[in-house]
Amino acid sequence: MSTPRLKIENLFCERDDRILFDQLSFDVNEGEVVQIEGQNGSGKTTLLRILSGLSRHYEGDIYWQDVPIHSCAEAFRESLLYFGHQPGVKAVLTPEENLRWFAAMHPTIDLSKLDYALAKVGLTGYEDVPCHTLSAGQNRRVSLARLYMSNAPLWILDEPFTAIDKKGVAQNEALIAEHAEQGGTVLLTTHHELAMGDLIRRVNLDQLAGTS
Amino acid sequence: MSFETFAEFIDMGGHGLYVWLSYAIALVVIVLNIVNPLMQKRQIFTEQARRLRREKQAS
Amino acid sequence: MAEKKWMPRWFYQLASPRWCYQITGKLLPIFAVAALILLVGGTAWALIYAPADYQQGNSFRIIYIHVPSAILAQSCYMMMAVAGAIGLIWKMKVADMVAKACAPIGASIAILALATGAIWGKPTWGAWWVWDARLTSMLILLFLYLGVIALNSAIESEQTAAQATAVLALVGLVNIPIIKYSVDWWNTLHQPATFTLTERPAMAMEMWLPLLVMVIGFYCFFAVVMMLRLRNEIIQRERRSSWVRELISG
Amino acid sequence: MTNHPAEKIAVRDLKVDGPFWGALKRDLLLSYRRKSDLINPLIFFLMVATLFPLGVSPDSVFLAEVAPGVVWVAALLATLLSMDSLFRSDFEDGTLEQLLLSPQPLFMVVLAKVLAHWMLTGLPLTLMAPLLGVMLFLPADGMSGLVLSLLLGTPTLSLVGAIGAALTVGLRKGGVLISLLVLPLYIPVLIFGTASIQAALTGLPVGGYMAILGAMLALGLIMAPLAISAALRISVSG
Repeated sequence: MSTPRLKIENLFCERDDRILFDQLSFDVNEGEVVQIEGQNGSGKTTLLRILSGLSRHYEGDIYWQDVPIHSCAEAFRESLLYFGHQPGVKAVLTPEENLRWFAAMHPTIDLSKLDYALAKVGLTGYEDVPCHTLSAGQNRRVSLARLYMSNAPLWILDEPFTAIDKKGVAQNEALIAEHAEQGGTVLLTTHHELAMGDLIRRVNLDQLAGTS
Repeated sequence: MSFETFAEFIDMGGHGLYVWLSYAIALVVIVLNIVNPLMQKRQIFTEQARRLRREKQAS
Repeated sequence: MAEKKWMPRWFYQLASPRWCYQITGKLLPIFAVAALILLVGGTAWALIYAPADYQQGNSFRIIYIHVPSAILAQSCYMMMAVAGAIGLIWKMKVADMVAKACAPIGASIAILALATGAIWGKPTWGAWWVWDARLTSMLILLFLYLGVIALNSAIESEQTAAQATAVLALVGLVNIPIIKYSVDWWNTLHQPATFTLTERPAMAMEMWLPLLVMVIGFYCFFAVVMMLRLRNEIIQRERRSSWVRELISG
Repeated sequence: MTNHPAEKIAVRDLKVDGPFWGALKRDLLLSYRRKSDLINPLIFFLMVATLFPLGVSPDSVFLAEVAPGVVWVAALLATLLSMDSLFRSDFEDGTLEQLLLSPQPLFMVVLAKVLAHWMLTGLPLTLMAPLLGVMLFLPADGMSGLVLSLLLGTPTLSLVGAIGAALTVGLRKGGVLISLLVLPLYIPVLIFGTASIQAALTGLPVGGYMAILGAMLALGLIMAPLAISAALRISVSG
């Protein structure tokens, strides 16, 4: 068996006097889509922030292709695309300018797919409009356009479908499935019922918290 | 011994106010520095003891 | 973790809050007695037996408070920054706690140094406050302390607060020599060289010895207060561990 | 994923910027779109300088004497005023997270952001300083010293201030706190900045002062981005 892409071992995290998870261990392999489940406040976002390397308030080990992520930080960030609570879109810039900046910061973003990505998220014709004139959903679409341009193997998506309509959700699900088929890895949280069915593996934080 | 009488000692050659004021402030700072953590300790202990009792009742 | 392997054994133990609590419990009385003896003895020596200065008379006796507190305030900042750095690099909880305990002590000692400096200035210079280089540097040091304390209390998460203040303390540590140099230089530019409070050719032995006793006494006092605060901090942060629970209920 | 319209790509230049240039360009563009951010520190600078004749004395001899100090203190406060927004809006809309997750060296990106900040505050302040000098009756001999010292000193102010901004970016009431953290660290720059103007006024050589200001800037360029990067990671992690 090959080594898992992302290996989480004995993760422990507490916040505000509350243990969010203890002895949390799981592997994520190539071609897998893992959905993190749990009630509000169960630590889904915290877990994704820890796994992306943003938050370092944890104990335990996280390995990226068998190397601890803190000792291969740059290589790990190069393989990662993170979609957080805030879309990370500058309101006074246009969608195109925002995506250009992303491409400058993240070499895995393929800028030549810019028009294709904007068309896919339904923003053709809005390239030159400042983002503050767009709706909340459209702003999130600007951020989602990154997925269509990304060559990063690991996607960590925190509530990617918030404020996105049904058609958009279906499209993005298809994109996630395609990414997994091509050997990518996806970790996500969402309140939507996903249609992908058996493709998804679920990790439930509520059950895990109960075992400690 | 630098002083002949006690009054001289208090007077400090006319600089009594300054010398004694300095030493008094030093004493205050030292005492406060010791009293403050001790009070804090008492507070932490009572608080935690109360919490433990509450947890015991709850379980 | 592999990166800790080259550390000596005491380093691991120091990293354990429980061990730290126990060892400070043993050391505390020793330092407390030492501080008491040195400070009481040193004060008596300074006030009664040390000779008066031929220039400044008896107001010179303030030096036995002013100089030790000034030295201690500076050392305390250094200790805070170094402890913060250790906490930042090796994620050692106890080092974070030491750094946090240092700030209020250092600030109060800096205030003491400033107050005694000002009081001493009145008979020496005829004014409560003079923009003397040393006093100004001490005032800026106090500002640095206040910044650290303000930042620490503004951040809610203990871990983030410890790391952020460690960075600030380190930045301050790099800056202290620059500040000191620039203030010294500024002082010589703006004031004709008046005689400073503490710089003198050579101090007579009978004046110098009590000063040494007081300096050591102040360090012992610092150790005592430091340990008191550190122990509080340990209890506070380890409140959910079983040994603290036993300690409190027992 | 290859079915994108190829003809459209030919129209646009899709060259990817490097991290330094990309970050610099974006921050300049952002300020260009929100011009008030650009002008407010300058107005503040002007107002503070106006307060001194009103508050103390309009006497030209007195003003000439305090002018170096007043201009420098005003420049320092104006820089400080603009510091809070350096990382805050990025933090609020999530772009700071994306920045920290970038594989690009954070050192360069941070340096670019500080450079952009300086180009938009420090540089205009420096260019505006002679106007204040005239208002405060600063003799013409001092002007070159004024402009040169500000030119070398304000980048250091931006660099050091950015450390404070990075440390307080996650806090709601960061503004006042920054001043508390950063002002003591500004003192050496203030001392040598004003001293160089005094020297220029009295006809003494200013080379030494400029060398010291330059040395402080060099030290800041090396050390500050490290501290800013560390502080940003800590603040976002919290």
